[in-house]
Parts: sequence; structure tokens; C-alpha cells
Amino acid sequence: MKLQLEKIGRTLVARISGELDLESAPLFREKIDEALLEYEMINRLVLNLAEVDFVDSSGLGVILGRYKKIRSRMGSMFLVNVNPSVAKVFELSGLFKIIPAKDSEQEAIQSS
Amino acid sequence: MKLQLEKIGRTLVARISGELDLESAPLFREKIDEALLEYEMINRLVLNLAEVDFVDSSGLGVILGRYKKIRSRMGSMFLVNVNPSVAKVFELSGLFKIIPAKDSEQEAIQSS
Amino acid sequence: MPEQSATRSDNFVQLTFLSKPENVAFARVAIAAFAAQLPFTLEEIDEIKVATSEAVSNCVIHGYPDSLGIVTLRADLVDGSLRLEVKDEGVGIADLAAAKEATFSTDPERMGLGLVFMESFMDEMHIESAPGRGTTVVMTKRPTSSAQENVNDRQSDHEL
Amino acid sequence: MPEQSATRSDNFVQLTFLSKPENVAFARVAIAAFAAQLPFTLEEIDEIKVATSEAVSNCVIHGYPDSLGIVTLRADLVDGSLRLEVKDEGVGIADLAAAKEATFSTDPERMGLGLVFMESFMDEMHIESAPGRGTTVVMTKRPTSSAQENVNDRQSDHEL
Ligand SMILES: Nc1ncnc2c1ncn2[C@@H]1O[C@H](COP(=O)(O)OP(=O)(O)O)[C@@H](O)[C@H]1O
Ligand SMILES: Nc1ncnc2c1ncn2[C@@H]1O[C@H](COP(=O)(O)OP(=O)(O)O)[C@@H](O)[C@H]1O
Repeated sequence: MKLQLEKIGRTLVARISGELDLESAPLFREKIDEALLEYEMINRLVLNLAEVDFVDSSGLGVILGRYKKIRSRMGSMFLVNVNPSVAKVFELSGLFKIIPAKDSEQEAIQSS
Repeated sequence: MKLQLEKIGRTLVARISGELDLESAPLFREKIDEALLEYEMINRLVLNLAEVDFVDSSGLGVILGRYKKIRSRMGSMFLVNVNPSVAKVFELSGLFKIIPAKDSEQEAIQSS
Repeated sequence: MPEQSATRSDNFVQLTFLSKPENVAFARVAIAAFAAQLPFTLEEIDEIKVATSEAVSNCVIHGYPDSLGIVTLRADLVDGSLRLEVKDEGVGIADLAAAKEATFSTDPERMGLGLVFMESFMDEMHIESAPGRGTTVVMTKRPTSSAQENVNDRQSDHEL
Repeated sequence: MPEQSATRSDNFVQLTFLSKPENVAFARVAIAAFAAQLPFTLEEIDEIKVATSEAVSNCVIHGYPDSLGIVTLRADLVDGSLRLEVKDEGVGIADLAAAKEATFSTDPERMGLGLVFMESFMDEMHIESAPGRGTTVVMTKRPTSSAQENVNDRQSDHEL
């Protein structure tokens, strides 16, 4: 798992590549939480999953955890570019109903 | 391993994809030998390895075997598009010295 | 080697490894490579990877919560199906019925979806557990497509 | 994080499988996935795949020429190196010195390059054999690059 973070205004964009599982989930959590702690004004979290080729329930767990965190500061969260090979676990878990998927980072940044 | 064969005049072009190892080598041998048996006038064998991502000594063995076969009818053989991840085994084995590598199928078909 | 008469195994592999998070990826990649011997679609291989990942992750997190232990994963090709058996000799599960419920987890940070994913992505899933002695999950999956459509790895486009 | 005393294994996996040609790909893919825990370059991973493929192929062809047998492959991470042990309980090798010679093969259709590739692609290679009892190959390889350059799988480009 590789993670690139970019702050755009009050939005934090996280571009993830590789696999999100039991091994990589803790690092993902740590890096996002660090950024949220550092920038208290961030109120929108956008996860770009274009380069993610594997997610299991451990990966979904940290994503849901970040959602709860940003909600607790009244923020919102969006998923971008969920590719077909991982879409199934998002659907089955019901996470798509909680965290909306958008077609592009731009669209996610502009939605409310 | 996937194999596509095309006869162009007296040349047989074999486009291989996947892995050439102990499991796939027999099928490769069989298909090439079948074609050589069917078309006695074939005197040039061109192996396009562009899509081959793994070759070990079992794979080199069947390639060398086809070389001996085509030589026994006074023909020639060329390798095309050997990609870097497999070039090393060709070098170490000395096969590059016996079977020349060319940059394109066209070039191989035109050399003597 | 266990014999399996009626349902004879045509091939098998067994993986034995330490219950470390970094071995979860190893396990699913290895099983995917083995499963490729059957005519599974790429989508089905992805499902097998998720199921394997969940079963092995459970051994790592729940089976051996405070220590390292051994995880055993056996894969068999039986009559054209894949059979996976994932075993730990860890703490076991006290209440199996509760464990099987969707979103139930003994860990507040987790989603309780592991067993749900195993059931959804595989054709059959059975779990057995003895508190203090360990847990074994057995799953099977059969390729849906006919063998004909997917043997291109074995077959050549003989185009002369 | 693991402590590293003398030559303690920080992690290991063991694969046990039937000596079928179709399991050679499974073995090298599994070992490549495990080896990825060390900072090997992609080229080094390719070399490990070839060495694994050669050792396992030898068990399949030479170790058990007329029957199916069990191949055992153990991989250890020891002090930042990869150690592979590939074992069969097959026919064994009568003349080890001859077997080690480049281009020597007891099979006229083969190139006699398997042991050469194992030696070239790994840092160390030892082979032990007892006629009638089997053969064991032990190989080690250490990542050449410094850990720093290759941990991008573990590290994030924290770019704020
Ligand atoms: N191998 C195991 N050893 C011990 N307990 C287990 C094991 N597998 C599952 N469990 C128990 O079953 C519960 C549900 O498992 P699961 O559906 O995979 O969800 P999760 O892993 O998110 O908790 C776990 O929280 C745990 O209590
Ligand atoms: N696991 C094994 N069991 C029995 N004999 C072996 C084994 N590995 C190697 N040998 C012997 O050593 C010889 C050389 O092996 P190798 O260099 O791999 O070449 P090749 O596989 O092409 O014959 C083989 O031909 C065989 O006689």
C-alpha cells in the first residue's frame, strides 16, 4: 500500500495504491489521522482508489473508521474511482450507501 | 501460456504469451512440431516473446529443441521482442549466441 | 496425506505459516495462483482472494490475539472444485452462532463482515471451533463458466 | 517489530505440495509474494522466481521421475535475507559433482542449467542428496539495495 496525501483548501485527498488489508490498514489509519489532527479545519475527505487492486473487510474497517472521524467534526467523505475488482466488497458491505462514490476528485471536492 | 501461430510464406511466426516453464513447455513443443510437420517447406521460425513474462531452463530447453529441428532442415530461427525480465536467462544460457534476437518480426522475416 | 475416496483430490497444496499480518497477502496470492488451475474467471479469483484473506486474517487477529501461532491452509482440487481449509490452533470461538451474524465482531474496531464475505464469495462455507483449541474454516467454490471458455491458458490459438 | 538476534527467523512459510508440473507456477508465485516482504527489486524477485522454478522442477522431473511425491518448500526471512529450502524424498543424486556441472543433465532433452541458474541468481546455493532418499537444496539471497530505497510499499508519500 502506498499513500499520497494532498490538502486542497479544507479537503484532504488521499490517493491510495496497492492493497488495503490487515497489514496495510494500520498505516493508512495512522497517516490519515495524523493529517486530520494536524489540520483541524479539514472537513472533507476524498479517497481516490483508482490504483487499489485489493480491499477486504480489514480495509473497509479503516475506511469506515475514517468516515466516523470526519463525521464527528461535521465533515463529509467521498470515494473516487473505485475499480470493478474492489467494488463488490463495497457493495456487499453497504459502505456505498454510507459513503458516496463520485466519478472524479473534482466532482467530490465540489459536492457538499 | 498462450500460443498464436501464423505462416507467412516459408516463415512460421509463433507469438507466445504468459509463462514458458515445465508445465507449458510440452504444449509449446507439440504445437510448433505439428506445424513444422504439416508444412514441410517452412524454413524460418520466428518466436515473438513480447508477451512472455517468465522463462526458466525448461522453457529454454524447448526453444533450443525447436532450433535444432529447424536447423536439421537447413532453416534458421530468430527471437523477437525478448523483454528485460526474461533476457537474463537467455544471456546466461548462451542461447542469444545461437539464436539471434531481432527488433521486430519484419526484421526477422527479412534476415537470412 | 489424507485420502479422499468418493471426492478424490486431483491436486493439493498446503501452506503453513506464522500468524503475522504480512503473511495474509502471501496466502491469498498463493491460493489465487493455485486456483488458476481451474477455469475460474478473474472475478472469481478476486472473490477467492477476499475469502482467503478474511479467513487468514481471522486466525491472525482472533485466533492468536496475544501471541504468534501457526496457520495452516490447505487447498484441494476436488472434482473440478476448489476446497480451502484454513485452520488455527488458537483461542477458538465460544459462541459460533453469534460469530456468524453479520456485523457481529468481538473487536469494536472491526466490521464483522469476514464470515459474511466468506459465505458470499464461496459456494459453501463451514466453520468449526473448540474454545481453547482452535478454529477451522472449510470453503468450496466451483467455477461457474464451462471449462471450454476459460482454458485459453492451456490451449493455443492455432491459426494457420 | 522483530528483533534480530544471531540467525533467528523473523518469519517463515512452508509449502507442501504434489510433484505436479502445474504446481511449479504456484510455488514460484507464492515465494515471490513472500519475498516481497524484504526490499528486493523487481529484478531480484524475477531471479528468485527462476531459482524457485528450477529447484521445484527438479523435484518434479528428477526426484520423482515415475510417480507423484511430496515437495516441501520452506522460506525463511533470516536477518534481512531470504532463505529457501526445497526438498523431495525421491530418488536422490548418485554423482553430485557431475550434476553440478553446467550443461550436465541425465535427461537428453534438458539443458542442464537448473543448478547453474540457482547458483547465478541466488547468493548461496547448497545441494545435498542421498540416493534413494531424496534431495535438498538450500539457497539464500539478500536484497542488494538498501532498505531505505525500497520501502515504498510500507511508507507513504506524505505530501502536505
Ligand atoms: N479464527 C478465529 N478464532 C477465534 N475467533 C474467531 C475466528 N474467526 C472468527 N472469530 C470470531 O468471530 C467473530 C466474527 O468474525 P468475522 O465475521 O470475520 O468478523 P471480524 O473479523 O470483523 O470480527 C470475530 O469477531 C471473532 O470473535
Ligand atoms: N531433486 C533432484 N532429484 C534427483 N536428481 C536431481 C535433482 N535435481 C537435480 N538432479 C540431477 O542433477 C542433474 C542436473 O540438474 P540441473 O542442473 O537442474 O539440470 P536439468 O534439470 O536440466 O537436468 C539432473 O539432470 C539430475 O540428474
